[in-house]
Amino acid sequence: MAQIIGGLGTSHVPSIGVALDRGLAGSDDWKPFFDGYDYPQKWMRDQRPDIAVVIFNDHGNSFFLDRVPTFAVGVADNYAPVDEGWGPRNIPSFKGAADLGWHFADQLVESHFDPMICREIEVDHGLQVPMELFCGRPDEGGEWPVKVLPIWVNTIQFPIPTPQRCWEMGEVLRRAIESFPGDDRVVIMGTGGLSHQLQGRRAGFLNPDADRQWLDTIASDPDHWRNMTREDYVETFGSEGAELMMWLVMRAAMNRDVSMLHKHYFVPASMTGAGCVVLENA
Amino acid sequence: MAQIIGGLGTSHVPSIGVALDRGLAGSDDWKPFFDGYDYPQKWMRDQRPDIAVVIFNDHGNSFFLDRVPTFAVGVADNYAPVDEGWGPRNIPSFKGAADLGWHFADQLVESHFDPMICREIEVDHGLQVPMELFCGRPDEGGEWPVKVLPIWVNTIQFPIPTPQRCWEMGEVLRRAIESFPGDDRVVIMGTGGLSHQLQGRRAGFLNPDADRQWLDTIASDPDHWRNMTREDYVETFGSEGAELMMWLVMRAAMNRDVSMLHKHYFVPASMTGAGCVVLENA
Amino acid sequence: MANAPDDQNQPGTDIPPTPLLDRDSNLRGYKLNKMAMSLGAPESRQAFKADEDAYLRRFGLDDATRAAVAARDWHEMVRLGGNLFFILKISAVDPVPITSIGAAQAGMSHEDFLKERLGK
Amino acid sequence: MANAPDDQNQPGTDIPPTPLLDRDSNLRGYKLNKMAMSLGAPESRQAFKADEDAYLRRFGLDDATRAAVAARDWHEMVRLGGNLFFILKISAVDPVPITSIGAAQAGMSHEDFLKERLGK
Ligand SMILES: [Fe+3]
Ligand SMILES: [Fe+3]
Repeated sequence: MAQIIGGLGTSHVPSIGVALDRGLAGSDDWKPFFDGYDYPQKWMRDQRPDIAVVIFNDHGNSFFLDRVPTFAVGVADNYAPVDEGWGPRNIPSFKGAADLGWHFADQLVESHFDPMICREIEVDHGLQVPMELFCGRPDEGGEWPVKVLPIWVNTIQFPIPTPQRCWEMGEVLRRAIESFPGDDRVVIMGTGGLSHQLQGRRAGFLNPDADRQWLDTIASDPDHWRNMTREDYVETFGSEGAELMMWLVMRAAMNRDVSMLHKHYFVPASMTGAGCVVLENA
Repeated sequence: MAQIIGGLGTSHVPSIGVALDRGLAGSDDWKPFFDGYDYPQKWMRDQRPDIAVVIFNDHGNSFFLDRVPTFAVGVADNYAPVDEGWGPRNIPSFKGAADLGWHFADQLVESHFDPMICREIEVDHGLQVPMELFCGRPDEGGEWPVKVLPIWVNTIQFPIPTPQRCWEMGEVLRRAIESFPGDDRVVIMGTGGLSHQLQGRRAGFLNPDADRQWLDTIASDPDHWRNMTREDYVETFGSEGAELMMWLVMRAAMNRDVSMLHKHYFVPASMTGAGCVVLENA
Repeated sequence: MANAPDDQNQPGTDIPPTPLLDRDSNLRGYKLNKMAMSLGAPESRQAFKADEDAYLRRFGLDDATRAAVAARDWHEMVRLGGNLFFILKISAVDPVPITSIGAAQAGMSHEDFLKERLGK
Repeated sequence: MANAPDDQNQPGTDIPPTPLLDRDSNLRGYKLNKMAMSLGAPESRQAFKADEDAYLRRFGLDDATRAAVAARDWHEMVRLGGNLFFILKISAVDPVPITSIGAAQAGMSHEDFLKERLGK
């Protein structure tokens, strides 16, 4: 059966992709941010996962407000980067782990989840940026080193799902991976956050203390975060920082006891608290 | 608070709409079928509901296989009849009960359901036909006598939801209606079935015995039907007859004890076992 | 789940007794179903009528599938992954009764199908 | 849930401290957001650039909303129900830093916003 080799958490701020596009990763402004991803990139090279499950939210790029799915699961063979208004980015498309996608969809529905199942869809920076941060950008003409299984969570239009529901989906994800025939090595990427708010008079809100507490305790005390309400997330991390609850899907798919191999924080990346963690089952 | 005044179950076979379009409702072939709807139409006129919640499946008209939602909830102000390939039908659009739709969506997500929320979408015969059967077709230039809250259930692409999950959604629907401010009178229409199969060597499969047992016991012994598997539904009612499980959403929203005021069966309507029930809380 | 046993299997046909729209037939019939779905728009129906083969090629249908559509071979279209709800839109272009399509699925004459399956 | 208290409220502005994309703002800003969403396609961006006002009218935007878009008034667009993820696509047509848009939301000068909110 397939095996979960680790859980990664990361921000997916679009400006990170822009900095990479413009070759600014080594600039004074950005270097301290990108340096924190050297370890996760080495970990990925050493661990050689076959599949990355990426939990993220669309940002009004693949879904419009006419039809908003609470959870969506990708079963496509291929996911092209979506044009977010700036034209196509010069990165390769993502090969889909379609078999695992269908298996997960089956498990979800049987477990009384109600996903939308997507066979033809593009992916925005919510998936692109974590892949670039953890895998590095492929050389011209190259490919990503892993297939992806995208899981979209609506964090934009209310009602957004509860942190508790995100956690429960992570439990099903674990069962799905561990019952998936073959010997694929699977890494789970929870993405989004950390604290930020883009609109309203509180725009520019950052909460570095809460961000640091999140990174310090997501491994050791996930229940603290699991038990918070959606309102708590908005208040603590800002309206867009509430995305952070998507890390719970990843955390719930891991063991109760995990080792935190790496932790990194940087503020502000654009208007956002940013960082990452690398977890392995203890 | 709003009030559930009754639950209706009915087939939604497209040929019923065609028969109405062609003025064949009084023909020898169709009259015995349509006669069974005299009582429900009178019941609707007497009961004067404000809102009809219509549970149905799309038949490859509003959703394609690129993105298949397990459950979808309408929050639109208006739903036009979709062109199913035969051109637009000469029936008025359906006014949406958008407030109740949002309230239900909120309750669903809070109750750990994961609906797609639809604000701009058309409706196929799965909603049109039940409305015509129960309300009669409005006069030229007229309007439907009730607003609608459409609930789409995927019964086409596997994995389809379990009968148990449909039941649970009905329980949330009840809570949503009974906590909805105002004094709207709400009727719930569970639609689909009865036995039919359109494809494969078993095409033309009908099961009048099972259909009659369904109509006889959906009021008195819903647990029998609630406890069946998806496989049981396909085997008993045919691959497309498995739609019948959508009646469970309606039945679960009613009291344990209900009175069956009316029951009607006719076979075959086109290639389908067809009929209806009228239930009130006892 | 697929393929409940069926005493009425016809020899020489390879549609399962109860085909379900699962992962495999989604994959197999995706282009055909997508072409058929497009016929919900009047402009597309016009384009289909004006030059059917060109229309089918635009959706990337292979030779076997184009031939099945051209012949209105409902049995073959389903065997190639078509789902009835989508391919019914092809039947709306030159109307044909759904019972004929059912008979083709069952591998029976229309008359036998009406009598034996629908009791008419 | 909406509108957590905020000590930094600016007088004279009527965007709530923490606007959420709920039923009301979905309704209020639907056409504006739909127009902005369309700018994900290069052809649409061209049409927008070629004749902006005609493009906005095509989406049925009212006078106030067209004026807010024309002025690139990010504060007013959000007040009218625009959601930042959508209206950012307008900012991609004539690029403007997201921090300027943030400053407009907060009702602050760009410099004050960078210093006071982002600590730069
Ligand atoms: Fe995000
Ligand atoms: Fe149906």
